Amino acid sequence: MVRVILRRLIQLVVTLIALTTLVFFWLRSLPGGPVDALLGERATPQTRELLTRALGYDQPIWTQYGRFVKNVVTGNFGNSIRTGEPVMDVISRSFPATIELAVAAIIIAIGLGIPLGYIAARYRGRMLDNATIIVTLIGISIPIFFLGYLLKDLLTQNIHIFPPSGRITTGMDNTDVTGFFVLDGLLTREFDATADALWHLVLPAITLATIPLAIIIRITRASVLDVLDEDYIRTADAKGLRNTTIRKRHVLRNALLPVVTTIGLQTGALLAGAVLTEKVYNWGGLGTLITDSISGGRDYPVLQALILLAAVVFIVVNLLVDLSYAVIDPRVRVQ
Amino acid sequence: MSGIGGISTLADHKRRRIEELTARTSEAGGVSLIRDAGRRLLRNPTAMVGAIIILLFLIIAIFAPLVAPHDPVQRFPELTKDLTVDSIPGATAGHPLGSDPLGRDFASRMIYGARQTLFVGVLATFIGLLFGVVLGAIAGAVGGWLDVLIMRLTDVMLALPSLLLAITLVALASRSTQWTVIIAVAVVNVPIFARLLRGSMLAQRESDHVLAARALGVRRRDIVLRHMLPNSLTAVIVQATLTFAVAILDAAALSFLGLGDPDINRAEWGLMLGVDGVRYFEVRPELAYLPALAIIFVALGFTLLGESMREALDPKNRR
Amino acid sequence: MPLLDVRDLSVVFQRKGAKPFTAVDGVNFTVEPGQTVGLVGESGCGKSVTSLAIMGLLPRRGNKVSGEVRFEDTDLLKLRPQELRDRRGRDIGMIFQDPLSSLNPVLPLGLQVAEVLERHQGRTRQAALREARNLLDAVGIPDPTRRLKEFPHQLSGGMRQRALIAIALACKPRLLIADEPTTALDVTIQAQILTLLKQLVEESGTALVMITHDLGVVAGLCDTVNVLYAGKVVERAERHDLFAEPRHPYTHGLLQSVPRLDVDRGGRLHQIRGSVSDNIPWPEGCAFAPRCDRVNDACIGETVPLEPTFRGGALRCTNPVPQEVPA
Amino acid sequence: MRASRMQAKRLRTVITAGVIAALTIGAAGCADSDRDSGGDEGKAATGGTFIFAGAGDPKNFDPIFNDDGESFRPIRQMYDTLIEHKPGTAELQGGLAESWSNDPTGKIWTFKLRQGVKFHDGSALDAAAVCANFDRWYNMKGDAAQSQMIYYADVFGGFAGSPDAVYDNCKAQDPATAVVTMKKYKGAFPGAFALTAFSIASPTAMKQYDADKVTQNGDSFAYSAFATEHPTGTGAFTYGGWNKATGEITLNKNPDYFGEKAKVDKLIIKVIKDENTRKQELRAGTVQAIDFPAPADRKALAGEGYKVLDRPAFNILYLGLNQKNPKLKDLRVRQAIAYAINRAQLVQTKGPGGATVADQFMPNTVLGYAPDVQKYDYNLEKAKQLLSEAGATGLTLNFYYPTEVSRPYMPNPQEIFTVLANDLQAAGIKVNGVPRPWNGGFKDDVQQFGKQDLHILGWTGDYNDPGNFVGTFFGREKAEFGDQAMTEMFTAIGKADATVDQAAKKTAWEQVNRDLAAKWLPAVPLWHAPPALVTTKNVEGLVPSPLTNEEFNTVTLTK
Repeated sequence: MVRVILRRLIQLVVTLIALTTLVFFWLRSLPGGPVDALLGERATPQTRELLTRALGYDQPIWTQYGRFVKNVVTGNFGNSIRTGEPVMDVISRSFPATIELAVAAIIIAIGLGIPLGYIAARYRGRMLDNATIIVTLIGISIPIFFLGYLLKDLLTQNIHIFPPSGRITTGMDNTDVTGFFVLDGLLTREFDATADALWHLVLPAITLATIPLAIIIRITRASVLDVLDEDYIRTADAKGLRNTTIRKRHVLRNALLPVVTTIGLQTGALLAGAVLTEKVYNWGGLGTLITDSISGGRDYPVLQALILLAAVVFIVVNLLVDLSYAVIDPRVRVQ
Repeated sequence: MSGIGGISTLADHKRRRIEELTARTSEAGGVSLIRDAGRRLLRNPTAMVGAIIILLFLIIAIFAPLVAPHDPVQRFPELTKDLTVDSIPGATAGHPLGSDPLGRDFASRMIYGARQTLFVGVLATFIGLLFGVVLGAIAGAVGGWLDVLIMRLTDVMLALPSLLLAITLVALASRSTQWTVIIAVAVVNVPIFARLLRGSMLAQRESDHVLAARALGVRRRDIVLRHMLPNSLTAVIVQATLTFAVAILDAAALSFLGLGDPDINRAEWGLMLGVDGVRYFEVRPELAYLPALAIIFVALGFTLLGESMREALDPKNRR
Repeated sequence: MPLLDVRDLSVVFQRKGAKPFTAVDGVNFTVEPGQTVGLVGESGCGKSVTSLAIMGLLPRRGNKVSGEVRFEDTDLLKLRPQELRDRRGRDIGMIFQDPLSSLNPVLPLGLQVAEVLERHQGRTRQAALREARNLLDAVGIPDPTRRLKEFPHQLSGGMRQRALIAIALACKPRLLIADEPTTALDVTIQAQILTLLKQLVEESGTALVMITHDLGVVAGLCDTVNVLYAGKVVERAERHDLFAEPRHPYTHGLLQSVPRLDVDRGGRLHQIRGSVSDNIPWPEGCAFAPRCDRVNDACIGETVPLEPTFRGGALRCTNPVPQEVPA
Repeated sequence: MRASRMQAKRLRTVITAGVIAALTIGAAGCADSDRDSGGDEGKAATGGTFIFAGAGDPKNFDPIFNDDGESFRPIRQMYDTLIEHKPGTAELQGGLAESWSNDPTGKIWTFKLRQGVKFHDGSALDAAAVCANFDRWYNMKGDAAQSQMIYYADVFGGFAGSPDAVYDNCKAQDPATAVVTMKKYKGAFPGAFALTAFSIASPTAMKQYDADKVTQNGDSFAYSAFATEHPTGTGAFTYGGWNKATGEITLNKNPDYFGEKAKVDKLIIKVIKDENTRKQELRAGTVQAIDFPAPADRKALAGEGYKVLDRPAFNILYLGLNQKNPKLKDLRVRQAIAYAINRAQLVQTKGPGGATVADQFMPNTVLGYAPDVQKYDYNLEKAKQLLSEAGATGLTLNFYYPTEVSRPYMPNPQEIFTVLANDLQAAGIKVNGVPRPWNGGFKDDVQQFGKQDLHILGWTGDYNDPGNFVGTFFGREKAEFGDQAMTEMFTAIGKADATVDQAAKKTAWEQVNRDLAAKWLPAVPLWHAPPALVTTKNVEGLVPSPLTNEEFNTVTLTK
């Protein structure tokens, strides 16, 4: 395992170097850019010059690249163009929001997906099974931003059950410890804050969970069906084991292998889904940050950092999946 | 384990899934499989439902000018007459679905929408397929360092979640046009197709009829073109069917993020839903509901067909 | 009275879309305590299905099982699933063809053996594992204590089959059904496994139903042999009689097709025309007729009954292979 | 609605119960709550918390380093300017200066300061403090800092040492009298003294948190502690904090404000970028007022009993005609375009509620507005005729329009473009639409390089002066309109801007507007669109400002 981890780390470094360079030069080649973004309609040509000089865009590209690399190495990605604060602050602020959302979604997706998938498989070909399949197919075919939009309109406008947006009620003035509002509430014993945060979490989490849920259901179902025709299940039957034992020990355990992989893949997809969900629910996370950094004024410093972050997250998730895989599948473990 | 030290094992898992799918759909290869796969498809109701939906969609798309009552971009005085930014006239004589936010005939736009959506979906899929297949074929047929290189490339691409990659590409494009969107969505699929084709070509390489052909001293080029490619393509076709659905959904998502096709004259369902549909949801919900339903149906159609094709081609299900 | 008494057992597959197919068609045979009985036939003759039917392992849906399977005095087919579970693995053990796929890849060997003991003897995990160790030892797996923690893919084919045997015999069942236990193994290993089986059943006085297509196996092991063809028993005889004087043309053909060192060396090896899958143009009558070189009009038309032979065997043929007149 | 919110509350308590249960496990080591008295939703006639939903993040809170409305909104509440605008108008009235006067040359400005005004840090506002501000701006060091002083550069021409710098010096005659001397007269004054960017900040605080420290980092700038954590002015509200995670800027009532003290105890400015979400939060009752409602929602909200407050239109949307294109150099072609556009219909179908057709480049509230300019009412025939006269039939034009942006004067550029293009096509002009992201190339291509033939753009006025409109657009050579010396136009505008006498100034500008419409036509004015505010029923005393700088000290929350 150590070797695997090491290899991942090396990969990580290589990817990052490649990406940074690529992104840096690409962004510099685009029209508009920081100068344009920093100046409002009122900028005079003189100000433009000042700014170009101030940002060192008058210097040769290689000097700029050198400076950029020097900063990045020291963990400094510059300041956001939109808000002027250090990129690292912006990101470390948005990160917990997205994680909170993603975790909630994954919990829903796994918590419902595996049981439902298993049940569907057990009642293969019956009404229940077919129903599940149709629903999951629709779940995959619906544009989730629209789903979110409908949920929001229905449950926050027509019937005011849930809050329309954000992570916590305005003016709640909760104490920020970790940036995970639910957690913070518990740590600081501000239980109303926790409840409120959970409350805001419901709709976005459901929206974000839709696709992974549908996929996990389908995979679980398929793989349970595969396992059920396996010889070792027949053996287990021949042993006269109790049904429950067979299901828990023999069927589920094996059926989960492909599901774990899928979950891994889906966590990746969650990042993408988050972009849409967060826009719908004005959720101050990475997703919003990405959209804002693009449409809200080509905030290249932030974009650069985000692209790198995406790569890092993704590779880390891989690692976790591999580890979890090794835990449940002995065949991988020994290799 | 990630073959030749891949960029990420999730990519590997994706890859593994793709390759095992390939193995299933193409190992037995050969006409016989395809024939009785076809037979099984015809017996499979879900497949038929999918096929019917797609057929309907194609008909509307192709014959849009005949079906549609009006030109989709023309503004009609009778509609603009009582059109304001906060009220959009509904059904009137000659305009069964009433107006869109610019006084154009909504019905016609829905119908032409099929055409544009087909256009986007097909191109995005096809471009992805084309590059994917070429890369995959080279990797699979030539092998060696070229193979390694291409596979590393696809690894990197698989490392980013698809929509995220598309968003980034659009953001990094110097100008935004319909093509930016199409290409962004297409690029996402290149690695998948490449993997797919390569995988199945490798499977082919070991398969009996190829070995036989080689034993008979058939030229390598002919083996690749006559024997390996045709059989491998079945897998690719299945994937393409599924990709189409994803493509139109991604296009819609981009429009919603304001990164889609900027020309709102173009009647494309994703665009109509992502821009007008959302903006005028409270003024006239149909502007959102109809395109959304259309998208869901078409996506559903392609998914249904694709999934059942995959199942049908899966030798495990042969009896 | 017999330990196992199978009376006109029939299994009909009813898959939707396809027409019903009778895999097992009125099979009768008995197994005395401690006796070893063989079920022999080409693949597809229904021998495996028979064994699964006896164990009640055929999926409920799509299969119609009729007849009686008397184990001691209870008809297994009449038992409720739960009661059947209580007997499986305790009274009847079973060994399967492919040892790799028949063992759960993600569970350590120890647990897979122990769970039977926990289930039927209500032992604790520790106790069960201790016993499991002894069992593995008994079936000749070296260094059993280590093996307990290992996984199937870490064992050789032979080891796995031994492990399966250990599982099947864990609760000292009175009947053991072995379905082609050696087919998946190398010839060298086959012999070891067979001797092991033989030795074990003799020690524990367990009755054994040996299902195989390999007459060699039968010759080495079985007291009585049932030859199956197209879901029917076509000939039953003591091992010696069967090998000395096969009566049914099919049996005869099978024996002929076994390469033999002693007789007609250099001569061509006899083979039976066609294959089982040849479907039968007539509804009634002998299913082997199309391939039979002794076929006559009587074979076709009405059903051929299974008639007892004077040597205590049974035969289903209108025109059997003649036997030398006893001198 | 109430009922359902009760319901929500109940459900919440259920969850809380669950959470507390879950807590018994993990509540061992805990950080302590450092919050003041939780989320109080005071609904008294006075006091309570007023939550206002803005549309974007502010950059920082140092007035001089900002140029956008979202940053100015909180700054407005914390600072004051020497001269202010009468609430709800663009007319001037005393601010920190009770009165002001200028000599006939318009170069020397004398401000009589209000007595006993204190900054939030307790230091006194006197002539010295005022001059300290003027000098600080003029002597600002470093490209980084200077490049962020957009308004200063625009109004005061330049910094210490620059030849075209307008500012000369500031003298504190006595503690109550500040005299600012300019090198030359500028029409911008006195209006420009009311710009939020030129708010007066506490010199002591600025020194303490070295306000001038703007450092370049990567592709942007880092601002001083003064700008980010310790903004110190004289305003009706004091800085309470900016929670970036939730996008909440908290301001507290300033009990010893010299003017009308704030009625509410607390003002929260909540950043909600999506217009649809702002509306939904308003409905949910979690905010009491929202800025820039989607034009499409106005009617619905009004119908539901919310107060839709229209700001008097103080902006302009125009269709730019780039004379770099020889065809467009021909006045007849430009006029043809003007005739071809059905502005009445544009305003009716796509104009935000209250929008009006524009026939010149400034709203009628601004000095120098000429009622009798040439109007160019929709006339397709005339358009075609003019085109053929000019021999410009079958003309093809590149029409640049922005994407990824929404401005008060331009809520939905794509739709506006589509409508205009449609009209031009009808007149036989082929339009080749070129979409460009607002910050991803549009401003560069249009204002820097003038790549376009046509484009749409607009402007919101900063203060009541024609120079701030017409001057900014057409006062000098700009790539936007074809980079060439339109000498006649420039000189005319220059002269009008330099006129000190108000009456003469008025006539001069009126003539400029007539000529702009009839002779020069560098662009076609399209509409004035009043940006709206929406509040809940119980919000009283919020006066919409044409300059979109409302002050919230007058706001009360009734039951």
